[in-house]
Amino acid sequence: MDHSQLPILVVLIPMLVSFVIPLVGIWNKKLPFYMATAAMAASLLAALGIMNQVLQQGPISYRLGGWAPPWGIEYYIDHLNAFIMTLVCFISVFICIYSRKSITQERPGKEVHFYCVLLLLFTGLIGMLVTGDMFNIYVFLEISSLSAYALIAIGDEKAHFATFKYIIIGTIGACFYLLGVGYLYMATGSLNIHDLSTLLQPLYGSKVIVVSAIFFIIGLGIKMGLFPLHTWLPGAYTHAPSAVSAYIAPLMSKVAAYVFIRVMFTVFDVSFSFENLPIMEILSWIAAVAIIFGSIVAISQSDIKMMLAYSSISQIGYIVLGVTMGNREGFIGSVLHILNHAFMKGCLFAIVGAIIYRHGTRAIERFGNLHRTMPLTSAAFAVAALSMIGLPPTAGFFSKWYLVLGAISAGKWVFVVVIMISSLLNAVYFFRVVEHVFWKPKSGGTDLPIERNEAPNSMLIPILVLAAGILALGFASHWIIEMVIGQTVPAGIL
Amino acid sequence: MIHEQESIVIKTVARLLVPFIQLFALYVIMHGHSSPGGGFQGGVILAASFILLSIAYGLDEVKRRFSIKALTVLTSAGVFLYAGTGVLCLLLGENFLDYGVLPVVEPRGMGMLAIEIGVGITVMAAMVSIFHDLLDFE
Amino acid sequence: MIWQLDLILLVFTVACAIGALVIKDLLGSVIMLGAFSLFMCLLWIEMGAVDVAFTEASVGAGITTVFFVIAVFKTERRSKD
Amino acid sequence: MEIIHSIRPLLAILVSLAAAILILFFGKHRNIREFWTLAAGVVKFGLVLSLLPMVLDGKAPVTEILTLADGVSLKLRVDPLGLFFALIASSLWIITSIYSIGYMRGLNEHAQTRYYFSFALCLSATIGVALSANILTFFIFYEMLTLATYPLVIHKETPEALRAGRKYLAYTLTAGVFLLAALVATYSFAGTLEFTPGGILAGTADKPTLRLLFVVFMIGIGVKAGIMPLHSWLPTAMIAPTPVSALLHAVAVVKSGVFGCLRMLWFVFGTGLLSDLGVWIWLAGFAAFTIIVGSMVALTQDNLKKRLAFSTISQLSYIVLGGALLSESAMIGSTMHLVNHAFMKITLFFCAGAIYVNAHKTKISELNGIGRRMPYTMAAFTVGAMGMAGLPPVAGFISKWYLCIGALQAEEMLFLVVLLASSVLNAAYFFPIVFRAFFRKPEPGAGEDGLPSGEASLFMVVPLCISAVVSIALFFAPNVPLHFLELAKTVVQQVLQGGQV
Amino acid sequence: MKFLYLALTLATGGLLIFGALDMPAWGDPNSPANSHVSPRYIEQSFHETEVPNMVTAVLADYRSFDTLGETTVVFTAAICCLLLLRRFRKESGS
Amino acid sequence: MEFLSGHANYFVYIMLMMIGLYGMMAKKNLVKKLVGMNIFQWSLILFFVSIGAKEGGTIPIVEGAHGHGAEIVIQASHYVNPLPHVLMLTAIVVGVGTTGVALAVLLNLYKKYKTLDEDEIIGKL
Repeated sequence: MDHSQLPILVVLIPMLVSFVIPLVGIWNKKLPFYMATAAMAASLLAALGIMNQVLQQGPISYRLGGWAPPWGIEYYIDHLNAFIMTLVCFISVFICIYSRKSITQERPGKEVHFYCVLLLLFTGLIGMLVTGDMFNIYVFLEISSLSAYALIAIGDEKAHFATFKYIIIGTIGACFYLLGVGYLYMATGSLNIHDLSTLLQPLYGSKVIVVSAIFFIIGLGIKMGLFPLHTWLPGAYTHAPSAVSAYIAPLMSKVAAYVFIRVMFTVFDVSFSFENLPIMEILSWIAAVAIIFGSIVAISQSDIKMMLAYSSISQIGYIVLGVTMGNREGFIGSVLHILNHAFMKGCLFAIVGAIIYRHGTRAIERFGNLHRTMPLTSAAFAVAALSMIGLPPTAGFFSKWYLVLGAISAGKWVFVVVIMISSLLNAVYFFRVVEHVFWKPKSGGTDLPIERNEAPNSMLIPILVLAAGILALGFASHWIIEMVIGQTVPAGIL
Repeated sequence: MIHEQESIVIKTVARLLVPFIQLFALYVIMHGHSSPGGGFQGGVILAASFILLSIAYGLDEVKRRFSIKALTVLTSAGVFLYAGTGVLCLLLGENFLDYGVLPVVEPRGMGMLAIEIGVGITVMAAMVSIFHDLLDFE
Repeated sequence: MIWQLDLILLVFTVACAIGALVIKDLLGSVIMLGAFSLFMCLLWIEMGAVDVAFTEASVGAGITTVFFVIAVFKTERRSKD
Repeated sequence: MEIIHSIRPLLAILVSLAAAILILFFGKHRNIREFWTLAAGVVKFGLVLSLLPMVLDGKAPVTEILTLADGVSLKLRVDPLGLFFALIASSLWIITSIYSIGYMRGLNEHAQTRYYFSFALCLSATIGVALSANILTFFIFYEMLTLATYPLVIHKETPEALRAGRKYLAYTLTAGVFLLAALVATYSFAGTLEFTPGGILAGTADKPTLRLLFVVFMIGIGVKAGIMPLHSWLPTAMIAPTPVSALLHAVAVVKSGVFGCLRMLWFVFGTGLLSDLGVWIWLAGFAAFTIIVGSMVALTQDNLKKRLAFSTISQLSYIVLGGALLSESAMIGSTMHLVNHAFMKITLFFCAGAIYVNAHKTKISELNGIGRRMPYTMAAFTVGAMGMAGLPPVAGFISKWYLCIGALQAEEMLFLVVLLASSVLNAAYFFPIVFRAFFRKPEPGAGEDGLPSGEASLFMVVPLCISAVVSIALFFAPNVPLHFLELAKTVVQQVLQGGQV
Repeated sequence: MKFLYLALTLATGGLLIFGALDMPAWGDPNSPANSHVSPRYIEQSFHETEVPNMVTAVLADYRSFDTLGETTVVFTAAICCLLLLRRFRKESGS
Repeated sequence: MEFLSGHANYFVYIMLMMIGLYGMMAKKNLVKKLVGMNIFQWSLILFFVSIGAKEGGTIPIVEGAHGHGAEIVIQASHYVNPLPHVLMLTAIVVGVGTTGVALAVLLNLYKKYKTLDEDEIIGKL
């Protein structure tokens, strides 16, 4: 196959396979899992090919239907989306492998359609990443949202209500995004991201543009789960099936964060985002509040999934804080944190899923003796928890390093303090769990059985791969920054 | 909710109407090029005809003629026809969905027709399927 | 474009929207939503968006209303607000 | 200094990491497991020792592992100060390992594999701390040390131990966060994090900012060094098994703290900048306060380990004080006290552990007459106590001598008074123990007399005798065993010359 | 609580009206939206695609990938409803 | 006044959007919430179609096209802008998809809690 067709293949393969899965599912219930994994793996290969091409030749443009950009839809891939796309594909493959046993146990009989919808979710995420067209992002946003709604709704007994809440809030978010697109279209007449960025230059004084920027921020803020707009997130992450939590938590908010970065730094340029309005200033304060809020609420949770969900809210705050600091270090920290957090949260939710699979509990108090029954899983948990706290040499340390560096370069000492406090709070709630997992004294009957009962290999291996990834990313972080992330920094940011 | 209707009038009228509705739907799909309409609208109208049948004759009757499996197959087949047209363009050496290379007369028009039919099939099957699912849920 | 017609349609659309939210009977509310959708559809025809209007008539006023009606029949008609 | 590339510093760290993995692997066979502990200790000591000639020749072996950020890499470099600390840690590890075997077997402790595993990790991190070439590498190993020590602190897994562990983590992790902030700020001011004799921060920012930075640094590093308002985790952590306390207090954790303190004072800020900013007096003041108050609190403690803990707090501040006084002799004294205190304190802790294993006594008031039953142990204890009080012929005298001369050189009579007063206090809280042990009769009643019939196992007695002997040897020939005095003088010259350039 | 919602609604409304102040007048043929990309669709689509209905031309050709996405949305909705509503034999058995 | 008449459609869409948004957030009945959601989405569509409207423009279908295509000269100002229509076709379909999934969730909720009132459901959680 010609290399120039890679950008479409990365979306097309999972899409086509997802169309076929219901047909195959009629006569074979086992095959869909393999098809889904294969499709994601193929996407991963394509994404790696794209990555390679981008690294060697710079950004790629692909014209769908052969029409020139402002008229037709264009796929535009530069370092930023190539990077996040590879990340999404990588995590997807492993979580997909992971999901098989878990979903068979939790929702027997629904595997066929589960994999179809999972693949559609994947398609939606990748579609949002590759495209260079504002409206196309909306379409794929809706594909991913719809499939996420369905996947969350098949969770535990409270999942339906959480999903309904998510549908209502998520629709508001998507509509606000579309409203922002509409305002931009009204002011410029174009939908193509790069066309827009040139057309918008003389228009920054217009109220229409200002309002559209605000709607983008609100809409994408909802989709990301940024602090005052996060209300859907804890319920959705907590009550979804464990495989779905492990898929959605690391990826969906990251892709929304990518769109946010794309809109604020490519569509609008840096001068608008930072100088015309105090938007970024306000956002960075919101992010700071989110960081503290998420951590504090996480401390008071007794359900581990709820705790991780609130921790996600605080970590989203990190990402937003980094990009809104307006300097190179902060931006790098943000993008690096997208990568690191995807690994950490994927690993943590996968571990929780494995615990639920074996012991059927997610109450932190009942984790006593876990290190005896599931030693490898517990070790992976320790690694991920250390990384969340930000201790070296795990990956989490390095994103924090760059974020602090960014805050210092921006002269914002308050944010240095915020990041410091938050890592302490992280330590508080993660060590609470670690203590239960490794050392809690026996307290009469509520502990788990002592005999070794590790999760099945198909779940354990993805967990270990992600945990190893956390360590490897720590050591490779400078290399990654030099190779890729350094190139993603928008031109206006010094 | 929907049981077999007692009224012979409704049954007869429905049976009379359905072919015309379906014919119109097909017209809408095929004539989307030169008049308002297209795959979506036609597909939805086609779905409406089956929904009318369900309302008049009861869900079970329709299911007997139009099984769930068939609906699944059609839902997939429609999108597959759409994407398949695009892939065909890929295989013929052009970009995805670039109909110019299709080996037929008026390639662009024909390509569009193919995808409109695909859209129509999917929309019809999907709507009927959602309708059945909602109705069947107990 | 006739502004009197335009105005009447706009007023009716808003009235239907408010009605759909205010009516306590859910079936009535859902039917009102269908009516809202039809007025929308007329508005769009008037703006020259025939395709959108066609789709709205079939999808919005048709299928969506059918879905809603099924849901209301399957659940309950009463509503407290 | 001539830089030569060498993989030996890295190997010195990896040896105990590898041992940790092997220990985990052979967890079921205790002889093999403990063999690995000892073997790694010996190999590590050999590796560190092999670096000594190079450093004495004025060469600096460097291992650059990988780049962590622009201009900062995971890098090890052996300079005299680092080697000094590495020598202490690696030599004491061997002794502690032997002692642990006796202690753990004597008490039949649970989870011994985890214990040895964490122990090996701890040592790996300590050597890393010693040999780091820049603050980031230092920080990484410093945090690793925190985590590796945590399982040791809560070894008993009782609610009390868990609470102590939580307190330990709360203090050290908070400190870590401060240190991280300070380190990032340093990076953004100076653009480098390399430890350089004479400092890297001079002239990079205005004075108030640098003063603030100094305070943040000292909070970050001062927790482990046990400087007074930040010390309270240390007595709490006494809940840990005694070899761990010995390790915590004499070798790894607190020494990393003071070692880090010296690093930051001399190699990041530099003597010139410190006297420019005038901040050294703050630190010296805190240290003096800690010396006096720590000794006074020690007087009131009845629990032997608690008394030793407060003694540690007070003694560590000698080192900090010497580092902060910035005069040549004070700096030599401070460096020498690193090693002297290590050997003396570990002797004392070993004795406390031996008493606990053999007699199950933890209170000082119960020790009447124990010296007659355990003469070697208590003799060693006496040696340690004399050293603490700064009496010849034990090594403590040398460092105190240099410190006093340094205080004179710096013309700070107040600190001289503090040092002398502290010696008196030290004598006041140690000698009653010796007195009780040898000259009081065991209290009557309670069955027999509650005292053991003889010494603890050889695994415990031999190490504590060795360390006591070394403490004395360091007095007579501070240069002979491992060239400690020579190294200390090199360090100080380097720092002072670097400061002048 | 209702007060909060009302305030949020009014705030959104205020924002929208604020944006509307700078909008081009309704039906203005020279507004940016009507003069940048769309003229090419209107003027060229018939020549380029031989389809008289411009909406179809844009829908099915220029922006056909959007339409594929949209069809995928319908497909997704169908499968999602299936996943949520349909009972499967195994599940009822257990 | 001229401004008002020129922007009347925009104000109506703003009003509808506020109605929909309020319904979505403040109504306690879940069906009502979905009704609000639909009003919200359709008001957005109204906004988009309004962008494309053109004074004096006709529906975007080429007149007299059959048979002799190539000679026809088409003036952009004669036809309304087709692009928003295309986008909104997509949006309508997305809307019906969302509604379908939402109703599916709603039926599941009713089955479990036997009520559609948000507060009662929260009380029963």
